[in-house]
This record gives sequence, structure tokens and C-alpha cells, in this order.
Amino acid sequence: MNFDLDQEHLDLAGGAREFLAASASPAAARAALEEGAAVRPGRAELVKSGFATITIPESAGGGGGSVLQLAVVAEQAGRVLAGPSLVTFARAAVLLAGDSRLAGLADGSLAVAVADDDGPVLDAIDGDTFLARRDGALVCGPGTVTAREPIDATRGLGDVALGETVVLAADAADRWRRGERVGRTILAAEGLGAAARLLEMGVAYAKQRQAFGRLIGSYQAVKHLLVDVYVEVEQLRSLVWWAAWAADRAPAELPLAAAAAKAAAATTLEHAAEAVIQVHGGIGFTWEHDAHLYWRRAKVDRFLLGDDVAAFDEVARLAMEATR
Amino acid sequence: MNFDLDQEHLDLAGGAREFLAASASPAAARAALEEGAAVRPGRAELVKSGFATITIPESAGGGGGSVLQLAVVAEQAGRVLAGPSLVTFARAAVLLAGDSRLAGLADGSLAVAVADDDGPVLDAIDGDTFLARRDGALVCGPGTVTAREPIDATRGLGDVALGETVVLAADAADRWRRGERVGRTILAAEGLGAAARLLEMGVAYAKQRQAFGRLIGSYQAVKHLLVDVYVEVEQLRSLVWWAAWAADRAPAELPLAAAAAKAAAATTLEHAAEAVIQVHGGIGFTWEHDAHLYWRRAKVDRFLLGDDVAAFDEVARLAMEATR
Amino acid sequence: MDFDDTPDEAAWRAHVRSFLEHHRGEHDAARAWQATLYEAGFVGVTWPVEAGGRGGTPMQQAIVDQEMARLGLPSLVNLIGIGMCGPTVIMHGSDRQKERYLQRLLRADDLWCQLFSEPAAGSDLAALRTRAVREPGGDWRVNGQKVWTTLAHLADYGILLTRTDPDVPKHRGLTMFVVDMKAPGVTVRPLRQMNGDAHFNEVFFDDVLVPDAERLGEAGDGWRVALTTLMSERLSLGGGGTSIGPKPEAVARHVAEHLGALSADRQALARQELGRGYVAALGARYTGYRQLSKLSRGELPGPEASAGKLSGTRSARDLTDLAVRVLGADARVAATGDGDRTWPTMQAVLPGMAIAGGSDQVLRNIIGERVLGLPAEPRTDKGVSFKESLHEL
Amino acid sequence: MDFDDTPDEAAWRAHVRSFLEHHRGEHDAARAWQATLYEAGFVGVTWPVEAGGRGGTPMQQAIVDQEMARLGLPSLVNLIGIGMCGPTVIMHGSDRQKERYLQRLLRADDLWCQLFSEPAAGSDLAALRTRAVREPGGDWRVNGQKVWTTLAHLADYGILLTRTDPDVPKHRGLTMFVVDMKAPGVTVRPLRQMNGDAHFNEVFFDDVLVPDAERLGEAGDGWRVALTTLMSERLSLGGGGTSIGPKPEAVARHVAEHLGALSADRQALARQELGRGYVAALGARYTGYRQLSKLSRGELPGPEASAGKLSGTRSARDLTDLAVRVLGADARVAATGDGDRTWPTMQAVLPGMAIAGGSDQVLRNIIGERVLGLPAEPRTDKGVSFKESLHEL
Repeated sequence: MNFDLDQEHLDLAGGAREFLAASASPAAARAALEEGAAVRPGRAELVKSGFATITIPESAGGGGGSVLQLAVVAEQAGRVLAGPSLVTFARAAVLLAGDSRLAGLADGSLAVAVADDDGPVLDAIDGDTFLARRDGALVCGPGTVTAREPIDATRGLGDVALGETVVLAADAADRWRRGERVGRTILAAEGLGAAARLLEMGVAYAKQRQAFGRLIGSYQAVKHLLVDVYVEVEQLRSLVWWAAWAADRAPAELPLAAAAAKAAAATTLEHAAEAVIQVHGGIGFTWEHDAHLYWRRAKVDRFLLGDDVAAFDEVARLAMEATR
Repeated sequence: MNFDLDQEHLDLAGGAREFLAASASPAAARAALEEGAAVRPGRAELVKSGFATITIPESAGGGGGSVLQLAVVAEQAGRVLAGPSLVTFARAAVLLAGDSRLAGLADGSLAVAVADDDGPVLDAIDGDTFLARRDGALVCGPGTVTAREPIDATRGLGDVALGETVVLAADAADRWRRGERVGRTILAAEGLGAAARLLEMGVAYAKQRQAFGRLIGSYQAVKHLLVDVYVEVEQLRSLVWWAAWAADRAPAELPLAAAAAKAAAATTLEHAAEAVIQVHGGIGFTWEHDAHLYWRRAKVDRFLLGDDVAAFDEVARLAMEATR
Repeated sequence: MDFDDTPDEAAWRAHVRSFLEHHRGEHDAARAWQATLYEAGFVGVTWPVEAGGRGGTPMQQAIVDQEMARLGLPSLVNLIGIGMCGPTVIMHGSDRQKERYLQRLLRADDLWCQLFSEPAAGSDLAALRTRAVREPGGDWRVNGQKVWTTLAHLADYGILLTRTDPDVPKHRGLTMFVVDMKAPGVTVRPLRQMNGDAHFNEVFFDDVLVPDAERLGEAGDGWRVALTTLMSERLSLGGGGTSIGPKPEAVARHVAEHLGALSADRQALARQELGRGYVAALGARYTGYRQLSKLSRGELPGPEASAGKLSGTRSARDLTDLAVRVLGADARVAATGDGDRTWPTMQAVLPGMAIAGGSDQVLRNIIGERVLGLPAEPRTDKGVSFKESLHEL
Repeated sequence: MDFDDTPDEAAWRAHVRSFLEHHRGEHDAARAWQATLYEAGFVGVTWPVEAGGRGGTPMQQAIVDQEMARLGLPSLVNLIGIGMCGPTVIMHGSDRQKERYLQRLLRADDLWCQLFSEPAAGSDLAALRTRAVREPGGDWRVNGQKVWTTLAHLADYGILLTRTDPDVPKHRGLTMFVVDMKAPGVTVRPLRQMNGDAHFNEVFFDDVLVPDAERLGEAGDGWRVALTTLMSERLSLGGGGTSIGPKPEAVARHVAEHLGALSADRQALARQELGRGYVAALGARYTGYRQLSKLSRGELPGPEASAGKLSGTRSARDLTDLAVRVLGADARVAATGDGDRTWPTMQAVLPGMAIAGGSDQVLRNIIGERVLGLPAEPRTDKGVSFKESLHEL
């Protein structure tokens, strides 16, 4: 066993951080919210960078890489609230496997989004090609998108009314589920990055702000709040790596690992955002501070790809099944 | 509005504290657990003191007092882990209203316990007369008691197999429900006393024990733990007083108030016991320390008269009904 | 013990109710509405008669508040003036100040704000840096910045806490003033919160001249004066049985409306959450009633009143979270399909509630030390002059 | 990244598994069982060869542990000796001590205990008072009391931390010894925990003579020696992916067995609780695997290993609470109708887990300061001699 990132992953993370930190930021997320500015880095840049298409086979023009590699990149995307989500690319890559449209996803000529059956769709806003389920079949087609007033504008949520669709696969249940699970893994990786970044912000502030003659990080009330976030973030990191590894190497473990990672990401990111706002005091709940942009991400992401409640329920069902 | 105890109540509390502190104690609870010693002060003493029979009308030989008065006494009983529970007397007084057996409850010639439909019965161990529900009717009769290995020996829990019963009331639904709600109120009052006593123990220890050159109560980690218990205890106190007042004066408010008090007592006593063991460190989880006797009370009481989950559910249902 | 109105209270309630029902249409003109209520004797109920008040009881004030809430009427426009600034002027002001300000404040002829917090002085209020320097003529020149000032953009006057002596320990070098918000050198800038609204302001003081006659209390005695203000504030946050955040009944109604759309499993989970939040909210409410009863007997509000804010903030957060969750897929966006923004908006306001008016951490210290009598932490800033403390770290 | 055994690890696992399956019947005689395993090379896997160990990797040790757990075999009787006392002797003992003690310890010819905690020195271990005074001949006379000593009633030897110089600050006046538990003046009394069991002891030292040759490290250097022991302990509590309290799989099995007896609403609630506890337990387990991977690359266990204990204690408590709840009405008593005491017993053990081996509060300080780099609290006991500190408060 060697449960840690290899040097190859660390190099990939470094490259992704460099690209994403230059092309996305909390400031861009604020501008998207405030002025409807475009989400950064945006589809075209993400595709061009090669990061969005890592899991697409080389034969279709993608990177031919692993889910773990994409998860490593997704953590970096979460740190800077990048959009559109790598979740969208990851799911689409699974659903379009073997289809000629996969090349369109890889070269950026198609702007794909995956429409779940319930409510506003992730990255629908600038989508032109929608994948959906119809009576158990996987279908694809254009759609009319109605933007919804955003909590987190980087998620591009909109209602989708599908136009004329074609059937890509008649019985797509397994493929759809794998897409969801890979999507949950990448969503959790983005949540990991956001939560880890929040923790850094909180720790940095606690080392610099003083009250009553001491740095506030020396108070147990502040210190222990941040430690609890640290513990959650590190455990989330372990679950994300496990789920990504399982997606690549141990499909039987993926359902449990992906549900666990999804659930842990939802609660960890929410706890991190609330704790870090609290540590910052008044400045933490101002519009100009970055904390609320991560808080917004937390409040939205917890409801994507099933909510935390559904994920915990699934973990319990799978855990009980495994004992039979 | 004057939502506070009157002088009459304060005097009653003082008298009850004096009697109960002399006749019951955590040490007695430990002896009951260790050697099967009798529960203190025991039925006979409790009846003789007049405290157990406060809510029985004077015409039947009782005190003719209020549920609020009994709640004031029950708080003192909870402080010293007295047994049998005043819950048993309070419920029996409601169920036997108008029946000749009520005088037997008042003069101590009958040892009554109330058998719910599920599992081990409170104060069954030394009971000779059992009240129960059969097909909607209120029945009464002797029973065979099988003692159960106790978590908290002061609760006298045993399985009851009823012998030949007589029907006291054919349609006893309302009376049974009132008995439960008055019982929940008194149970919550006993829980209040136990939780308040735990808090005192924790605060006293935090003012006296030192670590790393300071009294441990000066550390925020300890201080805030105790403050959170304080806040819960004071809110429980308010809910107990409200429920008892409602039992006497505002029957329409009793269902919500009793369910809220029951639920709050379950969680508050549990939190208090766990926090105060934690504050005490190693000494807190020794057999010789009193903390675990209160912890045992918490672990049992939360499941009496319906568990906390059932009580929270009932609060929600009543709250939603009230908005219609 | 009893929850019923006394005969006096019942008569007062009937009077308040009938008046409000008759005049409820007038509340849109906020200042005029307050003046109307003042003329009716419903504003500053507990203020002394000589200060323009009614000399009434906290219970009478609570009855007014309850009847206003029953009709869904908004809070008074000058609430901070009535709840915090006025009581400070009553306690520490000169006769001229009382004469000049109090009645106009109650009538909302003048609006007031409170200028205490600063960017570098949040929880540690006494670390504030806004300087007031005595001029040769005896008046004061003020420079500095305040923050989190509600209503500053509309206010006519404010009570302003300044540092007048940096060479003594921080609590001893402060002085309080009444400041004219229209005076030259006062600049107000709105400050947006995380939900996008601007309920607060930053206020900049740039060589603002304040007459010595507008000093409140002695020079150097500002901390003691500020404690009067803060004690008054304590009662208005989670005290007296008022709810922090949403009323639990409103959440129960909202959940009841949406419950049918949920699966049976989700209904059970929603009821658990509602039950837990509701019990906490009831606990806070009835604990507030106990405080109110004490006040009505003439007891002062103690530090235990802060417990209401501590638990109220938590239950408000939990209840609001439930209210958002039952929106289902709409919970991901800022407005439902019908355009309802109530719960997402409430959700975005609550993180501030655990900070404003005393952070959870500071309130726990206060209760731990002043109610439970636990020892204070060792202070590293005791006896150090304010000036030195700036260079300590 | 991979979770698979390397070829070497796989071979080791096959060897361990086959040996254990062949010898599993022998574990009832605890000392003999340990000796059998020692001869097989399964005890002290990571100890150096010259200390009687195998010079193996933490992963090889983990494989032994996993295979033992797979067969439901109990822990080794001398676990504290192997995990804490032995490593301390290896690091700080004389050649004579190593020669005399180490191999016998691994074979369980001698059992060992660790004598650090005292009634007045729990979290603040360095405040201990047990005195060792140098005799004219150079040996030491020990008086004092230790507490929470696992296995003291059976142990042949213990490592004993004493105060030898009360006139210097508390961390500097300590000295560590190996003490013969059968020596005159050593009295062991069982100490009952809240669940009624007596896993711990009090140990009294009454003029016990300890030869200077049994000193571990220099006089006055006891704190540094103790840190070796404590670092070894850290790994054995919630580190390396082992569970604190019940295994989550065991809870899942138990819940699955009882779920059918619950209402549909209760089933939904039980699944939520199981899911939450299970995710936390998995998070702790896989974080432990990351630590194990680091150790196998030769990195030292850092303070972040304590995170596993912190979260493991919490998830163990929540999972056990669920396991008790699904017993229904039997949850009120200490044994089910069938006489099963598993879950009530586990419930009564867990409060101690948040205290023993570093309380939650102390672990949070350590992680906050040593992992996150947050500033320490001001210390009031720095530089004060131990003797003075006793009179400080």
C-alpha cells in the first residue's frame, strides 16, 4: 500500500494551480455575482488547457488520464472557485464514451451539460448540448435554458427545457450511475480545494489579528474551531483520494467511496465556511471579503448530485448490504 | 405575566431539598447499583414526607397541590438521584383520579407503577399494583416483575407480566395521554435537577483543579463547554416551569410544552453528563466519582415516556398543526 | 407564577391594540408613524417621565412590542436611538443635552446612531483608535474611522466613543460624545454585507469639531458610559423572549406547506429538525419571559441575558437551514420558481448574527466569568498603556 | 498511489495468515501465545534486529495487526511494553538494560507497564510529584503515587517518571527509571472505571529503592525521555487506520439486524445516523492509511496523527449511540433480553476515550500549535520552579 499522491500527481497539481490561479479567482466569482460577468476560466480556456479533458481517451482527443488525476486538478479548481465545473466534463466523458460527440467535448466544439431530473442544472447557462435520462435511456439534444438567480454564480445553474433529443443508449442505467459517482468524486475534490483554501484564510487571519492584547489564534475558542476544520479537511482529502482511486482501479468500492466523499465534502465545506467567517468577525461577512464566496459555494454544492442527506443514506445502505 | 417561582415555591423547594438530601444521594445510587441496595428514600418515606402525593386531592388523602409544586420537588429529587420517581406518583394520580385506589396511593398501602406497552417499566421492581392500557381501556391489577440488569439502578426497571386485571375506565385515551404529559413534565423536572447538579460539580471542579499553572476553568475550552451546559440548563428550566404551569392552568398548551420539556431534558442531561465527565478528566470516569451515576440517569431517562426522537417529532407535528 | 396579564396589563394591552388597529395604515411614513406612536405613549414606555417617557414597566413595553408584531408592523425607525443612545444620554448627559435631544429622539424628529466599533476594535472594543484631541478653546477635534454603524446614512446624531488619552491603559483613556452627523468632516459610506445589502456603514471623521458641551460624562470616563449603552443593547438582542432570526412559527408554517412534496423518509427527517430547532427556540423564548419578569420587578438585566443571543443564533441557523432544505431543488438558487427570496436571504444574514452585538466566543467568556464565576484568562494587556499595546506584537 | 500489497507485502501477508490460522487455538494462554508469535517473527516487527525485533516496516506490522483482527484474535498481552516501554528502553537504555529486558519483553516473559500519570498531573503531565531522592550510595529512593496504570497488577517492570529536582522549572527536574514492580514498597490497587471494570490501577511507592543502573537517560532529562514514549503511544491510538471503539462494520451489521423491527420513519433516521458515523469512521481510517504510508517511507509520526483520535472518539460515540438506540426498549437496561451486553458496555467505556491518552482539548492545542502553527497561549508557568508553582494559586 502506498496511499499518497505520487510525484506525477504533485507536478500535475502544481501546473493546475498555476493555470487556475492565473485564470480564476474569488474576485471573478464576485464579479459574476455582481455584474453577471462570465465565469472564469470558462469552457474554452479549460478545454484548451487540457485539464478539463483529462479523462477523455486519447483516441477521442483527450488526455487519456485517470479520475485521480482529474481529482487532483479539481482540488486546485475548488481553491479559486473556478467554473464551469470539472464535474460537468467528468460526467459527460463517462456518458459520451464511445460516442462521436466525445470528440466535440474534447475539442470544445460542444458545450455539454448533464441535466438531472430535478431542478436547476449545473453549468447549464452556457451549454448547448444536454445529456439526460428519459425512461432509462440516455438521450442528447439541445435545450432552452432559463437562468436562475444565483447563490453562487460560478455554478451556472439554469432550468433546462430539452428540445428534440436522440437516444445514445437505450439502457443506460449503469453508465448513468457511474457518471454520477465519478461526478460526486470530482465535486468532492472541488469541495476539498475550497475548504482547504478557507482553512488557510482562517489560519492566516488568526495569526495576524489581535484582540485583548493577544493574537486571536492563541485563544482556544478560535484555535479549536480551526483545528476541527483541519481534521475534517484532512479526512475529506483521504476520502476524495480513495474515491478517485476506486473510480480508476476498484469499481466495486466506488459506490461507497463516492457517496462518502460527496457527503463529507458537503458538511466539511459548510463547516469550514461558517467557522472561517466566525474567525474573521465583522470583516468576514462583508461583501468585499472572499469568505462569503466560498460560503455560497458550500450552500449550493451540498445540494448537487443528490444532497448530503441522500449521500449519507446511501452510505448506510451500502454499509449494511456489505455485511450480508 | 410573572414567570418565576413564587416565595411559596421557593419554600417548598427548600423543604424538599432538606428532606431529599438527607434521605437520598449519589452514594445511595451507587450502592443500589453495586449491591442491589434499596432505592432511597424509597416509596414509604416519599409518601410519608407528603412530597410524593402533592398532586393527589385532599379528599383522597393527598396534598391537593399543583403539578408546578410537584415539579419544584422533582427538581430537588433529580439533584440527588432519588427514587422511586415522582413521575410514577404523578402519572398514577392522574390515572386513578376518582377511583378508590387513589387513597391507597396516598397512604402508601398500594405500590403503584404504570406499565407502558413497550419494555421495562419504571419503578416496577417494588410495585404491587400496575396500571396499564388494554384495547383503549385503563386496567389495573397485580403483576409478576422480572428485574432487568440496570444501567441506573434508581429507576427500578423490570419487565411486568400482568396478572388478572380490572377495568377502571373503558375509554381512557384522554386520561392516559394527560398522565403521560404530566409524567413527561415531572421527568423533565427530575432531569433539570440532575443537570443543574452536574453543572455545579463541573464548575466547582474547574475552579479548583489546575493544569499548566492555571485553574482549568480559565481555559476557554473548559469554560465554554460549561457555558453551553449552563445555557441548556436554564432553557430547560424555563420549559419545565412552562409545562408544569400549563398542566395546572392551560391544558391546551400542555401537549407542546410537555413534549418540548421532555425532549430538552433528554438532550440537556446527556450533554451535561458528558461535558462534566470531560471537565473532570480521569477522575470523572472512575466508579467512585459521582459523575457516572448522573450519566447513567441520562442514558436511561432519555428513553422513558417515549424517547427524545419521539418527543421532537411530536413538537414538530404540534407546531405545524398550530399554524393551520 | 402566571402568564396572564395583570388587570393593569390587560387594560394597557386593550388600549394598545385598539390604537394600533385604528392607525396601522400610517406606518409607511416611518418618522411620522413613530411620532404618532409617541403621542399615544407607546414609545420610550420605560423611560422616565422627565425624559419624555412614560415611566412605565418593561412588561408594558413588551406588550406594545407584542401587539406591533401581531399586526406585522415594522420596528420603529429610531430603535437604536431609543434602545441605546437615549438611555446613555439619560444616564450621563447634561440637563441641556437631555432637554435638547430626548423628546426629539422619541418623536423621530432626529434619528440616532451608535459609533463604537472600528476596523481594529471588534470584540476588543476598548482597543479603539479614533482620536479626540482637545483644542485650545476646550472643544475637541476628532479623527478616525468607525464601522458597522447602522443607520449612519440617515442619522442626525450619534454617540461617539473616542480615545482622548493614549498614555493610560486602554479602558481609561476613552471619552464619549454626542456628535452631529451633519457636521463638516463626517463622511458616511455604505458597507455591503455578504448578502449584498448595505444595512451598515463606515463613518470617517476628518478633523470634525465637537463642542465640549457635547461630552457625555467626564473625559476619560467613556468606558463606563459605554457600558450603559451596551447593557441597554443586551436586552434588545434575544432578551425578553423576542426571536433572533425567523420566528419559529413562521418556519413551522413554511415546513408544513412544503412537507407534502417530500418523501415519507424526508418528512420524518424534516420533523426531527423542526422539532429540535423549535424546542431550542421555545427554550430561548420562555427564558426571555423569565428575564422580563425580573425586569418588571425592578431587577437589572444581568449578563445571563446574553444566553438568549447565544442559543437564539444557533436555533435560528438550524431552523433557517431546514426552511431552505424543504425548498427541494430550488434550494440551490436565490429565489424559488415563484420568486420567493425569504429563506435564501435569511440564510445569508445569519452568519453575521453570531458575530454582531457580541460574538459567540465573547458572550461565552462573559457568561463563564460573570454568571458561573469561572476564573478569567490571564490578561497580557492589563496595566499596559494603549500606546504601548500597539507595539506589543 | 495504490492500496495493493507490494509483492513483498503480499508474501508476508500470506505467511502471517497461514501461520495464524494454523496456531489460532493457542491464544488463550496469553503469555505463551505472545511467545509463539514472537518466535514466528510477528512481535516487535519494526524493532531493530539487535533489540530482538525483526527490523521490518510499519506496513508489515500493520499486516500482522490486520490478519490478527481478521481472525478476531485479541491484542497481545504485553502491548504497552511493546508499543511504549520497549521503544523507550531502545532509545535511552544502557546496553545492560537492553540486554536484560528487551527480548524477555517481546516474548512476554516479563510484562511491562507505564507509570507517568498522577492524581494531580493529568493533562499537565510535567506537574507530577512522585519524588526520587538520591541516596548516599547513588541509588534512588522513590515516594509517591501513580494512577491510570494499565496492567500494573500483572506487570514485572514499569517505566517510571519521577521528580528528582523540584528547584528547577517543572520540565527540567524529571528523571526516568525502570522499576521492578515486585520491589518492596510497591503497592498496586485496582481502580474501577465508571462501567465497573478495573482496567486501571493506582500504584503507590513507599520508600522504594531503585538502583542508579536502572535510570533511563540522564538525571533531569526525564521529560525528553518521556516524549519518546508519548510519540510511540500516539501511533497506537487511532493511528494507522485502526478503529477507536467499535468497528464501523460491526455497527452496520448490528443496525442491519435490528432495522426491520423499526418503523419506516425510524429506519430513515437510523440510516442517517449510521451514514454520518460511518463516513467519519471511513475518513479516519483512510487518513490513518496515509499516515501509515508516510511511516513506511521512513517519516516520523507527526502531531497530525492525533487528528485520528480526535475524530475517532467522536464517531465511535455516535455509532455506539445508534447501536444502543436500535435496541429499542432494551436500550434502557444493561443487557438485552438475550443477555447481550455489547452495546451498553461500549457506551460506558467511551466517555473515557475522550480523556485517556490526551484529552480532546489537549490534542486540539497540539494540532493547532504544531500543525497549523497558531500561536500558543501565554504560559504563566514558564520559568517558574516546580516548587514555586505549587504555591502559585
